[in-house]
Amino acid sequence: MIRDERIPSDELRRIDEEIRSNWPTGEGVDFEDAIEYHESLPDHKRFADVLESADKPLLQPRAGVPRLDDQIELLQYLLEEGKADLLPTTIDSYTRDNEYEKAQQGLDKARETGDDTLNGFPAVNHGVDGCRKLIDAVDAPIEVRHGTPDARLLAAITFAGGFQSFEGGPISYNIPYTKRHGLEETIEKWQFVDRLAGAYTERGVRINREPFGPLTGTLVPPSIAIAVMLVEGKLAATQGVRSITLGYGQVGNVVQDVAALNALKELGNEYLPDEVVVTTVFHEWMGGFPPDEARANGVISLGGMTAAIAQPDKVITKSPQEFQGVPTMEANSAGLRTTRQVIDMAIEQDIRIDGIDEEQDLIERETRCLMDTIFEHGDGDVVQGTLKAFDSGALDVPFAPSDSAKGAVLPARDDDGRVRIFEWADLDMDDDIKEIHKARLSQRATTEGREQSFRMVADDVDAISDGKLIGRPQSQGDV
Amino acid sequence: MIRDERIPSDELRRIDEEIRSNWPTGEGVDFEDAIEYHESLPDHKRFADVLESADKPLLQPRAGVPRLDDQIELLQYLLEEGKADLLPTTIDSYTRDNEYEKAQQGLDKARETGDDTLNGFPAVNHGVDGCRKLIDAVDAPIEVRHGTPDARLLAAITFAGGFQSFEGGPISYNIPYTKRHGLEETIEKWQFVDRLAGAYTERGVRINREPFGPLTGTLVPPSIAIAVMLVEGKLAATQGVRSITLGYGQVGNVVQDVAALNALKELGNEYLPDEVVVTTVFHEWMGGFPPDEARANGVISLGGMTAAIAQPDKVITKSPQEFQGVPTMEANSAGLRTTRQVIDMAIEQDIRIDGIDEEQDLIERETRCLMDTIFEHGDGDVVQGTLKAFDSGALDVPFAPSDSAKGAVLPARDDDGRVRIFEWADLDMDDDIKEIHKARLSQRATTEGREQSFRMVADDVDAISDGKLIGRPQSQGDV
Amino acid sequence: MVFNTMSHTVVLGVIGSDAHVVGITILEQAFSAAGFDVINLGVQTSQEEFAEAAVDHDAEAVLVSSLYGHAEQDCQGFHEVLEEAGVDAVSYIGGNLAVGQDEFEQTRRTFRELGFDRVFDSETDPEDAIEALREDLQIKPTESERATISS
Amino acid sequence: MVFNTMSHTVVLGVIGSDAHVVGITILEQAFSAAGFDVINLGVQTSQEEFAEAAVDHDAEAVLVSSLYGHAEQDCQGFHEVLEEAGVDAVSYIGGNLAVGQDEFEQTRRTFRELGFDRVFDSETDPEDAIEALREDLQIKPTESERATISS
Repeated sequence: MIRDERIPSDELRRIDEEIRSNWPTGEGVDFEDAIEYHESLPDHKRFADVLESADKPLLQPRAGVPRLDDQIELLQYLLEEGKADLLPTTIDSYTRDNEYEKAQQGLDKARETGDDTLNGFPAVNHGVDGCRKLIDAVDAPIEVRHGTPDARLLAAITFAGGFQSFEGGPISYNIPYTKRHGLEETIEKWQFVDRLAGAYTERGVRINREPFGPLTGTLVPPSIAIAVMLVEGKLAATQGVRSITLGYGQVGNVVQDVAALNALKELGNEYLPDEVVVTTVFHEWMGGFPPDEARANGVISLGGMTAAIAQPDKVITKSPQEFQGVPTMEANSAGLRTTRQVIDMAIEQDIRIDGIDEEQDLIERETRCLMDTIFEHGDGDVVQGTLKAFDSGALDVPFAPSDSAKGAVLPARDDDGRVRIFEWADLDMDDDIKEIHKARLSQRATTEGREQSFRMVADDVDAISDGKLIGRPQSQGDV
Repeated sequence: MIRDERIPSDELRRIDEEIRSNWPTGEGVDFEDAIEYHESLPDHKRFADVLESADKPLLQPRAGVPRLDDQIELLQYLLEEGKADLLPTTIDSYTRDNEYEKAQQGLDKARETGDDTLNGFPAVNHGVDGCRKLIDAVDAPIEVRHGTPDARLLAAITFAGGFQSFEGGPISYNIPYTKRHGLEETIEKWQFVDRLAGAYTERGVRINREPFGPLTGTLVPPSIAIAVMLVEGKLAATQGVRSITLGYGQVGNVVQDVAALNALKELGNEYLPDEVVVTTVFHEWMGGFPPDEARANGVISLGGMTAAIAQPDKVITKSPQEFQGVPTMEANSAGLRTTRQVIDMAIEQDIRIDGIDEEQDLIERETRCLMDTIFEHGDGDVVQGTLKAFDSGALDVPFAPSDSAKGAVLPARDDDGRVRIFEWADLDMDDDIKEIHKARLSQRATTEGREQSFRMVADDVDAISDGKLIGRPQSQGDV
Repeated sequence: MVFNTMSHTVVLGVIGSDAHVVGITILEQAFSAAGFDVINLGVQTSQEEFAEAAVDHDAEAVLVSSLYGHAEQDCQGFHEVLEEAGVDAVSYIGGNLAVGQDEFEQTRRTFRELGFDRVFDSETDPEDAIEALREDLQIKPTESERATISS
Repeated sequence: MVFNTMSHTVVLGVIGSDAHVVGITILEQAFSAAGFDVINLGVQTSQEEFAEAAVDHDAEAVLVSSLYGHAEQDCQGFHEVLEEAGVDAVSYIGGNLAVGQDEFEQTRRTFRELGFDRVFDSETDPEDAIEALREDLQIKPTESERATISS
């Protein structure tokens, strides 16, 4: 029975060897050589150090293309023209599905024709040397971003390749991304990833790990996201990770977003072991964007404003072309610069908004309910607790495609635009908290002159792309 | 001696006839015919009614091109693509200087070659019929915006032409716009404009008047701007104007901007007669813009956020191409839509920021000092008081090109980015208020480890275009 | 909110390897609220799974969602699979059905030719799909239901 | 902040019908702080007004600002006007000196040919102009001033 326990060294080695035999480039991984390579990197490429020592939010975009030279060019552009502080390398979908053969075909085709047939950088196929060329060529820390349920080989190669930050986790890269990967399976596989990061950490190379906070990206109630972050943070810490960046995706209500980021930081420090350095990352709105760059810039700016007030350690920016999918590098840079301008104009201002403490308190109480139910379900073991709590529905994520979560919880905005829970299903929450949500949603229903119903949920899902925060009934709309 | 007294009817008629003989199109003005035309307009083209009955901030861009059909096309575009609520017609520089002959040459050339040799719409040359064609063709209320010290003929023609809103005032269209027009002269000329608007008002056609709030557009301390607004509002009210929109230009500090808009509304209602309907307009940042559309969008969005919190009746939007001068109509629309998205996402949120009441209180106290000194200088007469207070420097506007103001007052931002007064010169302000400013600026000096000096002023003037709110010394800048 | 006397079953799912779940969650809620029995197969559903579920639950309608732009290839041969399994149901498809900038009318034609009875774009309101299904299944709303619709 | 023993007078103004006042306000403050006697003529200053003020105040430098893009036409014949009035002073011009996207080096050449001793773009720091003027007038900073510069 899988538990929250550190993988023994010999077991780590056994899995590592097995994993590396899955694809030829796995042979290029040599741990001692990798430690030496990391030690050779200058201070300003050490991801954890740069992030943890920053005195204001660092900005990071999303970006990945198949060919090495294109990826270098793209990242250099985002650094120079976008003034990014931290850079990403987003991995392609085939690699996320461990389809290295298909990724290879796509990469070969991209090299031959120049067309990008892959939607990201196939780091496994590029191998350790390819990764190091990227790290060498780009003058900033780079994180691996993906969405891979079984990221063991990807981790082995990118860690050896010089990357010092790795996004994802067993819940956050399972529940929102895939239907059929069992949670037990992904937890086991991510224990290896974290254990490998821990092995580097033991040798002084602190690999930063970043659970994916936005989850399904659509109106996720803050306490659910934070509970998942705390679980993944604890699992990583158990395996020896010492630099953990907990994530949270903007819901668009400034008070709730600032409160949630405060709660994330607070609870992260409380629930994770003292030896872990906890940082936070704020994702600009992950839901549907307006099909209009001008209005998209408004959405991005509201994210920048929120970041200026909450001051997370990192902000993942969006581009004005979000609606149409992968942005041009110009649009990607524009998203960075718009965010930067808003943050830099607002961050020195003393903006203290009423009601943040109360909202933070509510979020913390809710999160504690969820953490308590996890511990209870697992008799103190977080892994078993998580598995059983998701199984019973006591822990749930709205709009989860995965069979591992019930996905029966439904959120809706209240009259102030804060995300509340409309359908609780089996989520294990104290009754007095449920009453608070009910009262807030009832207030909205009164304002709108309609019953609380799934229509509110549907209207809220589309609201921001339609230009509003709250999905009010049409009859109440503009003239 | 000119005083704050209503121009008698016969005097109004005499000036009106004299003025209308200045240029051939003046003959086309017939008051009774004009009243009839205004009465024929549908409700949704009645500027004052639309503005005063709105339940959230209405958006208005800036726009003016020389030819009538181009101006119609431009305004229709801004209405349809930009979703503007209210529209402008910006007048060209020759007309502002009463050089109708030169404006005619420019208009003729524009008609012949298609090139825009004028920087706006020469409404006097288009005459009453041209104006009415514009009003008829565009399905929203339209305001005349200009910058004309002697706007008497422009007012006579545009009022008869169907415009129901007219920007400007004797101080706000003198001090920031021209060097040599005496204040006494512009007050006299604007008394006629207001009296003419009052004559329409008496007949049920409420012409909305809008003093130009941003003044010199560069770090104007709120109380100075508000005092000028109150003076111009009072002068207009004396002449019979009953719909007055007081203006304020964003300084970029959210607390100070919200406080200033609150104070403007509060004091406007207090100082102006009860029979006047007072509304407010918020101008997005009027200072230097970043030479980068992405960063400009950040500046615009901060304006939208401020408007969502303060909820003025109207917002004058900027475009991302502000840096390069006159924007394309696409960029102009983009500025509208970015602002709209931010306002619509934020306006339903309950965002109450600490310290707004205190700042508002300070602004109101400062404004009262200035109003008191005006009344004292004029022995109760606002016109004489304004003339003498500007003359003595007891009332002053920073960076004023006009010889009518000393322009000796200098502003600088405090450590929180609020605009304070660094050099008081002869401004008549209570000592305890001066002490507050001094203390706040001293706090900034300490933070920056430098003396209070004009360097702060210079650094602040460039700060927003350089990407920050406060002009910190370079050594404290980013890496 | 019940109407008529007998219940009608619809099978709902996202076809292919598409993992967009929000749309069908909303659809599930909407069809349930409108009185249908909804079998939600979730995301990443194969043609065979649709057919199997339609047979098992004796469904009167198969509602296919696709948002990632590969609907056309995912639906090749789908109606043959349904037919072989003996499914006799109305079939709808909706979502972002083409990657490019094709006119929607052309997209509709393509999917009608593939065998779908109705084709919806991603802007379609759930109520419109419900309305269409009632028409196709000749379900008459009850008085109370009619009141709700007109409100 | 005093340096040397004698004072030096500069005449400052915005030429033509340009009404941009912020730049010269800052310049006035900067030159005053650096110990110069500044005669600020303000905006919309004619060539003749510059010449007259330079003669009246026995100015050693005439500093012309222009930000609205018409500097070249506003400055045609300016140095002839100065000469006729008997002005013997260093002349600088700075600001947005050309409307288009000309290379600044070309703009500099144009204004050098018109007779200006130095030409600055709008990004120039006031300190640089002061530094240049000290060099041209052969003014040596005092010890205390030198300390300030290096700080």
